[in-house]
Parts: sequence; C-alpha cells; structure tokens
Amino acid sequence: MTLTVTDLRAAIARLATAMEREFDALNAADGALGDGDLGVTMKRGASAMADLAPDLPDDLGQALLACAQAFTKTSGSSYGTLMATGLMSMAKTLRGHTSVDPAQISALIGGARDAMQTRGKADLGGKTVLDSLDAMAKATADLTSREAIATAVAEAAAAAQLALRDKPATIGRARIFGEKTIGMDDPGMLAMTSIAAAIADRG
Amino acid sequence: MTLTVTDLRAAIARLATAMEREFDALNAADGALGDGDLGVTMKRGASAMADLAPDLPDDLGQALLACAQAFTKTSGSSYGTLMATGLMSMAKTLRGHTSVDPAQISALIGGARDAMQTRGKADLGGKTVLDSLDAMAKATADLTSREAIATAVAEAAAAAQLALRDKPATIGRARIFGEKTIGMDDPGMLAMTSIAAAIADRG
Amino acid sequence: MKKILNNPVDYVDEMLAGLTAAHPEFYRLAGDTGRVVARAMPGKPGKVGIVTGGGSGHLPVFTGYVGPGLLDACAIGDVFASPSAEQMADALRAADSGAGVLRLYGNYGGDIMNFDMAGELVEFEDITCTTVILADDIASAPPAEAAKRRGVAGMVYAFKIAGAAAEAGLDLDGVTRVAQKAADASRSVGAALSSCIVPQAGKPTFDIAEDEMEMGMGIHGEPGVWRDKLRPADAIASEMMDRLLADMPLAAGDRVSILVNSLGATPPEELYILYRIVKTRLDAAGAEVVMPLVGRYATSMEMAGVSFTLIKLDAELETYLKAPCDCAFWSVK
Amino acid sequence: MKKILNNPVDYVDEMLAGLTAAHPEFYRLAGDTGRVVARAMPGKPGKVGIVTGGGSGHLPVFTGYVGPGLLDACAIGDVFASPSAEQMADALRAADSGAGVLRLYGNYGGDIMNFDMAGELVEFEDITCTTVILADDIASAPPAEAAKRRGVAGMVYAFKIAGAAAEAGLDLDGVTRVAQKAADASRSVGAALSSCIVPQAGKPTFDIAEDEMEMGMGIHGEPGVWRDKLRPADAIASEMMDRLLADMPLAAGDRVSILVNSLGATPPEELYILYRIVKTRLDAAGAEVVMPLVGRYATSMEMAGVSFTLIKLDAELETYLKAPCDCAFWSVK
Ligand SMILES: Nc1ncnc2c1ncn2[C@@H]1O[C@H](COP(=O)(O)OP(=O)(O)O)[C@@H](O)[C@H]1O
Ligand SMILES: Nc1ncnc2c1ncn2[C@@H]1O[C@H](COP(=O)(O)OP(=O)(O)O)[C@@H](O)[C@H]1O
Ligand SMILES: [Mg+2]
Ligand SMILES: [Mg+2]
Ligand SMILES: [Mg+2]
Ligand SMILES: [Mg+2]
Repeated sequence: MTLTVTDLRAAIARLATAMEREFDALNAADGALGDGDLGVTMKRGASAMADLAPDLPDDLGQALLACAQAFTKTSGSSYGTLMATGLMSMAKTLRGHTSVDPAQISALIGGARDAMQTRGKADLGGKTVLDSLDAMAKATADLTSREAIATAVAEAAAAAQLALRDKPATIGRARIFGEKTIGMDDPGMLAMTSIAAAIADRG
Repeated sequence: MTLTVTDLRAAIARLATAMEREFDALNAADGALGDGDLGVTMKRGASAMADLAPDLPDDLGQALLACAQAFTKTSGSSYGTLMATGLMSMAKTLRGHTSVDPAQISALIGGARDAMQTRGKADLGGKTVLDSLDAMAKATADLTSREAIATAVAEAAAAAQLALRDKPATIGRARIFGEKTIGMDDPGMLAMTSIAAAIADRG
Repeated sequence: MKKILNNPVDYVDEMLAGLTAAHPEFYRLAGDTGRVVARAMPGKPGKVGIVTGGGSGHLPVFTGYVGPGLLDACAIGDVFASPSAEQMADALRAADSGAGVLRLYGNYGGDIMNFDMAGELVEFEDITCTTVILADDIASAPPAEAAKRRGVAGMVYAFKIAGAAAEAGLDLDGVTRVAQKAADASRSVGAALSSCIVPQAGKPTFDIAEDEMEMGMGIHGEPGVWRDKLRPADAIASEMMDRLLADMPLAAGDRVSILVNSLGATPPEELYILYRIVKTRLDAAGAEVVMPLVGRYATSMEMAGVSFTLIKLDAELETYLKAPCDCAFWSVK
Repeated sequence: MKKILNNPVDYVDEMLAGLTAAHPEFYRLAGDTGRVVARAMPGKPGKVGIVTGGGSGHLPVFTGYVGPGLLDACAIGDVFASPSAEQMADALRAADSGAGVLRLYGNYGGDIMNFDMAGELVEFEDITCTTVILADDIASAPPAEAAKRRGVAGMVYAFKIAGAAAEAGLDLDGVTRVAQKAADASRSVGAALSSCIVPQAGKPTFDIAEDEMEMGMGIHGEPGVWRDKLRPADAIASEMMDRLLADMPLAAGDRVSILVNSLGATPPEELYILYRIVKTRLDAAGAEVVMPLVGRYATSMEMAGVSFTLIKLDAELETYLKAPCDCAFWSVK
C-alpha cells in the first residue's frame, strides 16, 4: 500500500493540530536558551501547509515543494529554514511521482538529514534535529510496512531526544551556554518528536 | 549700635548652619511642584558665602557683592539668581560704607525686593519670595532698634508665608499646577522664612 | 538606577570632557567656568553670534547644536538646571565677533533671569545682545497665554534656521527677526511614558505606572493635560496631531516641516510607526511636508516618550531650514 | 509595556511604512515581499551591490544603512528574527546591477542558512554572490573559536568601508576582500543594563535586577561573561577596553577607530562619560584615534547598555572609512 497526496494531506492536518497544541511548549523550550520562537515557526509553517493542503497537486514532488515554501515564506528562523531544506530534498527525489512506497521513507529521511546538514554545517551527534532524523532514518532502514514504519519513526525521534539529552548543545544560540545545557532537551529535537508523532499518527 | 562686617560674618555662619539643616526640607518643598533643587541652591550658596566669610572686606558693598557672586557662581536656578540680584542691590547701596544703621534695613530689603522684581518680572501678591521681602520691608519700616528689627524680620517672613498659603502659585514651575497649589507653601517663601530666622538669630 | 556614571556630581563635567575629546573638530571648552562650549572653528569674522544655554540632559540640545550653520556657543547647567549668569556671560563673549549676539533659548524662569543678567554683564564690554525665547509647548498654556509656554523641541528648528541666517550674513536685527519668526511658527506637544533619573537625585523624577502615559508632560516631568492608560500608537499620533493643528491650523498648500522626536529611550522604530499617521494627517490637510525630522533631537536622557514639533514655513524659513549645517549630531548637506 | 505601538504583528511593516514615507530620498520598498528596502537612487551602473539582512529592532542596523556609500539593499525580518530566504533573494535582486553582490551580515545561524539559500536561488538568475560574515563580539567565543562569535556593532564599520569600496569602483572580489579585511580588524564587546521588549513577546527578553549589569551580553539578550552589581562608568569602560585590547593588542603608532555605541536607552551623555576612558586608554597604547563614533549606531530597541567596537585601520581601510556616505542616520562629508 503506497502513500499518496491524500496521506500527505492527512499528515499535514495532524501536524497543524499538534503544532497548535505544542505552541507554548515549543516556545518555552526554545526560550530557555534561545529566542523562544520555535513554536511560532512551527505553528506558522504547519498552518501555511494546512492552507495549501486542499490545493496540493498529486505530484508528490510538487506538493512537497509547496510545503517547503510554506516554511521559507513564513519564517526566517533556523528551524524553519532547515524544515524547508529537508522538504525540498524530499521534493527533488519524488518529482514526477504520485505515490511512494513506504520502504522509501528511510532514504527520504536520510536525504533530508543530509541536505539539512549541508545547509546548517552541524555535525551529527551535536544534539540537533539532525540527530532525530538520523535516528529515524536508521530505525526505518529495513522496514517495509507502513504501520511498522510509523511506529519506528515516532519511537526513534523520542529515543534520540532522550539519548542526546545529557550532551551539551553545540549549535545555535544554545551553544554558548555549554555545560549548562546538559540535561536539557534540544528544542529542535523536542519539536521533531512531536512532528514525528503527529505525522506517524502516534501522538 | 551699627552693623559691620563682623555682624555679616556671624549672620552668614548662622545661615550656613540653617541651610544645611533645611536642605532636605527645602528640596522636598520645591520637589512637590518644581524640580526639587531649592535646598541645593541655598546650601551651596550659603556654604560658598561661609567659605568667603573670613576674607570679606570691611567695605559692606564689596562684602555683599562677594556674597552675591557666591550665588551666581554656584547656581543658575531662579532662587539663586534672585538672591544674587537682591544682594547686589544692597551691595550697590552700601558701597564705600563699613557700617550700616539698623534703621536702614527696611530700605535695603525694599531695594532688594524691587531689584528682584525687575529681574523676575513677577507681581507682588503672586506668592513668591517677593511677598516675603515686601512684608519684611514693611514690618521694619519704622523700627530702629536692632533687636526689634530682628524680631520683625523673622515674624514678617513667617506671617507672609502663612498669608499667601491659600493663594494659587503664579510663577515658575508651580504656576502650571494652578488651583492645586492652594494651601501649599511657596518654596521660595518657606526658604525666606528660614533665611530670615537664621539671619535675625530667631531660629 | 540604570545609569552608567561615576560620582553624580561629576556627571556634566565628565560628559563635556568626553564630548570635546570625541569631537574636537566641532567643540571646544571656552572661558574659565568649564561650562561653555564654543565652536572649534569660529564663524567668519563679522558673523552674528548665536548663543543658547540651559540644563544638561537634553542632548543633542543644547550643546550638541554648536557648529557651522547652527550655534556659536552654549552655556551648560547641571542636569535640568539653568547655567549661571557667569557661564552665560562667558558664552556670549565666546560667540561675539563684533556683530552682536542673539540669545536663543527656552522659556524657563531661571534661564531668562540669568541670560538677562549675563547680558547686563557683557554690555559693559560693548557686546550687543538680542533675545528670542522659544515657547512652543502648546500643552503648557492655552493660546491666550502663549508667552507662558515652555520651550521644548521647537528650539531645534529655531537653532537651525537662525544659524543659517547668521551664516548667510544677516545682521543682528535680521538674525533676530528670522529667529523670532521661526519661534512664532513652531508648535510642539509631547507625551511621556516613563521618567528619567537626574543623576544627583538618584531616583525617577516622576512616578508613572507601567501601563500609563501622560499627554503633554514637559521634558522635566512637568504636568501635562491628561494621564491615562497607554494608548495605541495611532491614537497617540492622532491626538497629538489634533492638538497641534487646533493650535496652528493649516491651509491647503501650506509648507511645513515636522519633527517626530524621541525623548530618549523610545526607539526610532516607534517614531516611524507614529510618522505614518503624522504624514497622513498633514497630507489630508493639504500641507506639503519639507525635510521631516525623525529621531532624537531633543531628549530628557532616558525618558521614554515622544514629541511632535510642527513648523509652518515661508520661503525664507524654508531656505534657511534646508541650508547646510554640521555638528556631531546633525548634518545637512 | 512601555512601547508605542499598535498591533504587535504589524510592528515591522508599520515601521517600514513610516521609514520610507519619512525618507523617500533614501529608501524605497523593493520586490514584493514587503520586507526589502533598497536605495531610492540606485548606485552607478556596474557598481558592486552590497546586501545585508537580519532581524528588526536594531535601527539604524540594518535597514538604516542603505544609502550612497553604504548598502544597496536590506532584507528585514521580524524583531530579532532572520528574514526569510525569499526576502533575501529579493534584496539580492534589488542590489545587483550586473557586477555581483556582496552579502555582508552578522554571524547568526538563521541568517547564514537563509542567505545561503537565497544565493542558490538567485544563482539561476546569473547573480554572482560573495559572503562576508561579521563575527566581532569577543564575549561570545574565545579567540580560538573566533569564527563562532556573534556579529554585533562591528557591522557598522564593515558597511561603511565596504560601501565606500564599492562606490570607489572596486570589483566584487575587491569589495569582498576589503569587507573581509574590515571584519577581521574589528572587535566588539558590550554590556547590558536592562532588557528590551520584543513586541510580539510583550514582556522583557531577559530579567535583570534594578542594580545589576551584564558584561558581554548579546544584543538579543544572549548570555555574557559575568553578571554583577552595576559598576561605575570608569570601571565599566576600563574593563571593556581591557577585553578589547587583550583580544587585539595595539602597538604604538597603530591607527584605529572606535565606536562607543548605545544599545538604545542609554543616552549620549553617558556615552561621552565612557569615551573619556576609551580615549585615555587608546592614547596610553600609543594609538591614533581616527573618526571616533559616539552614539546609537546599532541598538536593541530600548535596551539600556553600551558596546565598544575597535577597528584597526590600514591606509586602505582608513580611506574608505573617511569617504562620504549618506543615509537618514549617518552622514559623512
Ligand atoms: N545549524 C544547524 N544544524 C542543525 N540543526 C540546527 C542548526 N541550527 C539550529 N538547529 C536546530 O534548530 C533548533 C532551533 O531552531 P530555531 O528556534 O528556529 O533557531 P533560531 O530561532 O535561533 O533561528 C535547534 O534546537 C536545533 O535543533
Ligand atoms: N520670576 C520670579 N519672581 C519672583 N520669585 C520667583 C520667580 N521665580 C521663582 N521665584 C521664587 O523662587 C522659588 C523657586 O526657586 P527655584 O527652586 O530656584 O526655581 P527653579 O528651580 O524652577 O529655577 C519660588 O518658590 C519663588 O518663590
Ligand atoms: Mg529560536
Ligand atoms: Mg529565531
Ligand atoms: Mg527649583
Ligand atoms: Mg532649578
């Protein structure tokens, strides 16, 4: 059973609801060491995607390109730009396709991770959203069933968040706090845990 | 018994002590409707006079000119400039004299009042230091004994302050508060009550 | 107390030491009172001198506007306090090059008495002085008592225009006439949001709640026309324009300039938000806006708030307004 | 909340509306994102373009420095937030006259990613871009990690110098080289006394007690090197100079400029008090101070505090620093 733009629309709807709900929590998490705009970025981006959803074309490449632009148009913050970069990478891969086999998901996530790493020049293991994506790509590498993949994606994001918690931040505004960030979740990883749960419908 | 520079020195010493003591009270009175610097003006001026006192010449005109300059040098506030103006007027009258008959006091005060009125362009009855001086000049008009004059000066200043209390301010920063100033002492009159009491040794 | 200072009694002297050290091309200390700033390069011989003076704490007013096309000398008092007559006399001496000196300053009792006294002192030295007193703050007295109004940011226009007239070679009467015309054509109104702290006082000059503002408050915290909850920017700008235009109605075709001025802490971002309404209102009146000024031209240290100054221009005033000038705070090419 | 504003979400757009209405001779909106300001009069054909961008709330940085001898276009984000890649691409388009565009901006993650993405977008339109990133805040990383430092007021010197180089006709490589040299020669350090309020946040960005200050705090409230009781002005200035001179030692005969900058609410009076010490220290080091800047050149709205930026000049940098420039906030003749 392949995934189509219908699945994308449903995922966007769940994401928009989740980001509305997590608005304050994400702002607060980002505000602890950063500028407190992560909830704003995600809520704006997700709701811009939701606005586009009814009109998304069947071509998944085109559809994901529009999703990427929902972020570049509504936000200039790091996370929004990284989200756009990741979505653009998936869009390039899926250009001309109206459906995608769940078995491709791992490669799509890995491609997004790589594109985002090129954009942001952060290292893996640096306690950023890259580590969430890396864990999600790896956890889904050998899976083919939609349901198993959904579960793995959600669990991997949450597990990565936990696994990196006790490292110090190495990137962005939080970096400067160094050791103080040990034991604190990276807000971008926290956001990805919510995003993954919402998209995978494991919220 | 005439007055000489020795009496002036003693009066200055009493004035400096009184202005030190009234510093906060005068600032507070001025601060209620104005800029709160009246204590500063008087303390600085009086202590500058006290610094000059040992070196004051016998010529009362020259001595009072030096006192006037103690104010022009230490202050640009209205009251300081008015004090300087009044002292200068007395200095002009007494130039070349080493003593003054107490009977002249009334005319000296009246002369100061007039010079200050020319300088500040305020009307008599306007609830300013001019009204204190006017009352002091009138109360001493027919007196000749030093002790009687001293008592009259101190009492007239206090009485004028009380008499004008229930009029509205007409001059300076306080004017703008209009009716609200009814019942409040004019800070310049309050200061003159202390000045008169100190100089007259009726404190 | 969120001020960067040393001993409060040294505030003004240290400020002047830094000002003259930073901008020796514009400013030098003159006389021996330590409180007179004069042009580093004196004006042309025979140029009419222009002197101002007043309390510290209003930079660029007063001292900052000493420079070519502006003022020749300034006497500086303590924060919010008049300079002394001695200091003013020194400023008059520094500014005179034989053509006489215009005393151009704000309507405050102490300043008037001291400038009068200073003028009497230098009269003995054959320095001729004239006087123009700025009284532009419409909130401080009704039109019938306009002469009692406080002088506020209107002096920026008066300094600029009189300075250009002097630079253009007008004689003392001419410069005085032009300055008086600029003063008569200016109206200001301000609104304060928070107090500043006079260094030697060490506490806020006035108290105002976190969510309040005061319309018409003076630059030293003198009372205004109302105090109420903070209003939206557009409502504040509209009311201020209402008040200015009621006091000095404009006709279609009038040429005006307007100064949207921060009292200190209010950032330029907020001034520009206000300027939208200012421009709309002047456009609606049919007035042509010439050289609008937006920024910190006349302040009260770190006070939050704004003032608007409207000046109605005739051809002469407009020419002098646009003429070149230069100082560390303002440069017109 | 002591700000003059309407709906906080309109803050930046209203600010830009007012800015362009007040100074149409300098600024115009370009592109269709509503967030790009370009020169009203484009530079000479063939001139290299210079673009910057960043969050709002720092006026004159960034938008204010668009003008002759300075920048060609600027992309403006929300308060303290990067503009989007789309907006930056529009700014690059507005600035290009065929000779390529230098992207000159501060070292913030979001800005870098977005400027990179914007560059990739306009590459398709044959616009060649180079990049110089300002990383002048010595408090934000040790010398060994200098590339991780935040960009702060040092960009004022970089804008001025690169702008003059472009005006002088250097090609893209030349302008880029000069800008990089200016960036490499600049060091800044700041001290914050009070927070500002981001309009959409509605509350102070950080808390700091009434009698505290923080040395090295960033312009968005990022943590500094110490927080302690407020110190006297001379002690603050001395420590800031110690830190700057330790990071970039000076030799006798070095020519430098220094910017003594208010973060917003701190009045010029206090800057001049600090400048006394700055000048004394530079004199003591045997350095020659060229064109010192004292004022509000890079702010955080109504934040109280100061920053110092020291730049070591060679003959080329000095020539470009002194070259003419013009904008609503700064004019060099
Ligand atoms: N260069 C980068 N590489 C990877 N992830 C990054 C990078 N910069 C930021 N992030 C992620 O983005 C999150 C912060 O996003 P955001 O709040 O948008 O940043 P800002 O507001 O500082 O631009 C971080 O928690 C981190 O997960
Ligand atoms: N023009 C004037 N004529 C007479 N008295 C005046 C005048 N102006 C001020 N005063 C007197 O001076 C007092 C205020 O003095 P001061 O505090 O020095 O004023 P400011 O600080 O406003 O210059 C008033 O209470 C009043 O008695
Ligand atoms: Mg953030
Ligand atoms: Mg951000
Ligand atoms: Mg007073
Ligand atoms: Mg006073």
